[in-house]
Amino acid sequence: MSIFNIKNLQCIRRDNILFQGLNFDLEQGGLLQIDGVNGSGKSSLLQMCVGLIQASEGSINWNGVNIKESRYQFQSDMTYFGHSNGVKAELTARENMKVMHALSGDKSDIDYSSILKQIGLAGLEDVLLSRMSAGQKRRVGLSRIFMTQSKLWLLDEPFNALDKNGKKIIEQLIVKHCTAGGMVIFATHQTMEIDGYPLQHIHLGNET
Amino acid sequence: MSLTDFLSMGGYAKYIWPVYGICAVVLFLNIALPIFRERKVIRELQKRLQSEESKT
Amino acid sequence: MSLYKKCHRWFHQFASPKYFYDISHIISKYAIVVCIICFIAGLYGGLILAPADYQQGDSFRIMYVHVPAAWMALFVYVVMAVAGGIGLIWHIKLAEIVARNSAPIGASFTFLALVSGAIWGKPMWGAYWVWDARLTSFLILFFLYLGYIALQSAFEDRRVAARAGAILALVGIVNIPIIHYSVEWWSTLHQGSIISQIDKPTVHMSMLIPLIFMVLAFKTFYVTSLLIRVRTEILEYESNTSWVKQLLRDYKNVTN
Amino acid sequence: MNEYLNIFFVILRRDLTLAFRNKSEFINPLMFFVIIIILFPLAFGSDSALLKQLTSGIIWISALLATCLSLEAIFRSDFEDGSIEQLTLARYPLTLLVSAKVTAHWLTFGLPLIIVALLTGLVLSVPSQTMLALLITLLLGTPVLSLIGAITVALTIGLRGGMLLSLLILPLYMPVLIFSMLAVQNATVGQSIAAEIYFLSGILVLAITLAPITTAAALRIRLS
Repeated sequence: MSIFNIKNLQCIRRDNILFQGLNFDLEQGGLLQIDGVNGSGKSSLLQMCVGLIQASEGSINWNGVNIKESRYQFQSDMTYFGHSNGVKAELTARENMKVMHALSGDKSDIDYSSILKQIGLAGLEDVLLSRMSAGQKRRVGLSRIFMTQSKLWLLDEPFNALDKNGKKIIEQLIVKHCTAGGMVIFATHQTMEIDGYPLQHIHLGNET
Repeated sequence: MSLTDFLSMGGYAKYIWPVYGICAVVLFLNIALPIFRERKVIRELQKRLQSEESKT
Repeated sequence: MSLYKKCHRWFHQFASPKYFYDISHIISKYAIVVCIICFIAGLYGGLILAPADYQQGDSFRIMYVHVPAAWMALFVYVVMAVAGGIGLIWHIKLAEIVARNSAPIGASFTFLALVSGAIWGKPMWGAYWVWDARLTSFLILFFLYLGYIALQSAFEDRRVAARAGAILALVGIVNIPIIHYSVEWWSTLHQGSIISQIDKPTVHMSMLIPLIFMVLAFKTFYVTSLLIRVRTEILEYESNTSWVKQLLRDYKNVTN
Repeated sequence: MNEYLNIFFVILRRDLTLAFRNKSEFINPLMFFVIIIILFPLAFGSDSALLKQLTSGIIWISALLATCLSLEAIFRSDFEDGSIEQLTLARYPLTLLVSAKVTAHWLTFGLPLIIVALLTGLVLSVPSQTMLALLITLLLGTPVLSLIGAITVALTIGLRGGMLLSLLILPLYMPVLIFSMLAVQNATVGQSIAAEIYFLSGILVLAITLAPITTAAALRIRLS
């Protein structure tokens, strides 16, 4: 019985059917890429997997239980990173990370400077995000994945606004998380260099 | 009860009949508008159906 | 099959748009007939048979529009909140459609209650708008309806609009008794309670029967108007299903 | 248990620092409040007896309108930068996070509003027992305004239709206004205001228990 399972999912946005009859199972260490042209429903599928949007048909199950029934159990096992970074521009990087860390419920204390160093923002702990570039803000937003123990990561276009080495850092992180038994679902149209790690695919949109 | 007595409504005619008039208008609107809208929607759907069928 | 399972199945079967679409034709036929009969009986009884009130003379006959309209205004809001709640919890599309389409009818009943109440006030208290407790509560209820309708039209996606409307209607239902009681409290303090005694006519039996007919007429009218709107919306919703397409084709031979 | 308290205060502290960081969002409603009050003497003539009688009413209505304007700030910035999604998807119940945000809104808007209202009351020479009633009713009333306002803001955030929020919210504010004004008028003539205060606290307790849950549900619907 798979850990994360999508059963016969259908999505209707503004009265037109984006996709239907979607079935997928993700096991321990699974890495899933959702690709498709803009407007093909990539983000909608991710938001459904997370429970933000109600699926008109079909169900999404975590450890065999529909996520609607066990909402908070599911939410404590997953981290979502959407189009918008989910960080406050008026707060400094450290304050933002403190809030993210508290929200993730992870008990261990975290060295923020080392995380910032890992994502290439060394020394920017006390800089207001309003003074940072879009790419830097995106990295601060992405730093939430360093601070959670959650098993499942759902990333919506994690690479946009990131430069080449930013993308490399995130790719390594994803591979490290998957080899350690975690699971990652991400939506992107860019190609991934993950040197041979088994990558599963879902393609949305009718032009295959 | 002659007609004029009935219409005068014991001197309150100018209050009672406007109320019943407005009531009639409101009720009529609540029937007429939905029926027009239903016909319009059916006509639109039929047009769309015809265009779909003519395409396939 | 246990009783629970039977009515569960019936509930979901009843909630399927196609089943409801066919049933609604039958219901609205009966409703129209009952509505017309009650209207005729109510009007005849109320305007002709009922004796003039010893205190208000004939002006009390406005009651035959005011009281049913006011009752229906509250009744429709409760239906809206309950249907919205069902749509919210069990995601039944039909309940959402019923809730959304009841709002305009409820709003027009409230408007009718306000206008008839105001006009009724003129002969009795000498002024059209006399901040009477009940009329003020209905004025606020009218704004609750307008808020609901405005909220519905602000969303593009209908399903989300229906669920947002359901929340607003439920918040409204909790607030209606509070609003009503606070307005009563407010008006008794300001005008003293003498006024509200007069306008309750001592309802004599021959006056009461037409009133019941009128309330029944308004209720069946609500059902007919609602069913027309619900049918239209079901057609729009299910426009790409096969049974609607078939229906449209049959309909075609009828009209042209 | 302290895990939940801890997250409550983290969100509260975050919102308070945010409020102090951009002061304009925090000062504008207060300025708006004072401007409305200034309009009335201009309209009725400064020393008329009528104005004396209306002052506390003017203060309360201006407080209500100022709160109406300030409500948007609870969720708008979170909605724009996407942190509302993070709050909805956190492991903690959304009701708790929403009540933290509403408390932060009351602390940044409600409290200063009460202080400024009392100052204007003093300036406009409102008698002392009316001031007391004004203070009590504002203390009980403004949290209700924030709590019920949060529900409507959660429903209408980001929707087109500008005045939608006020159209939805003002009918729900009327009981609070009615009971506060009755209490203030009773106080001016020296009668006891216990009845109205009981009622206001009843409404406050109802709002505290029901409003956060409804706001959480409204947010989930708005995000879907």
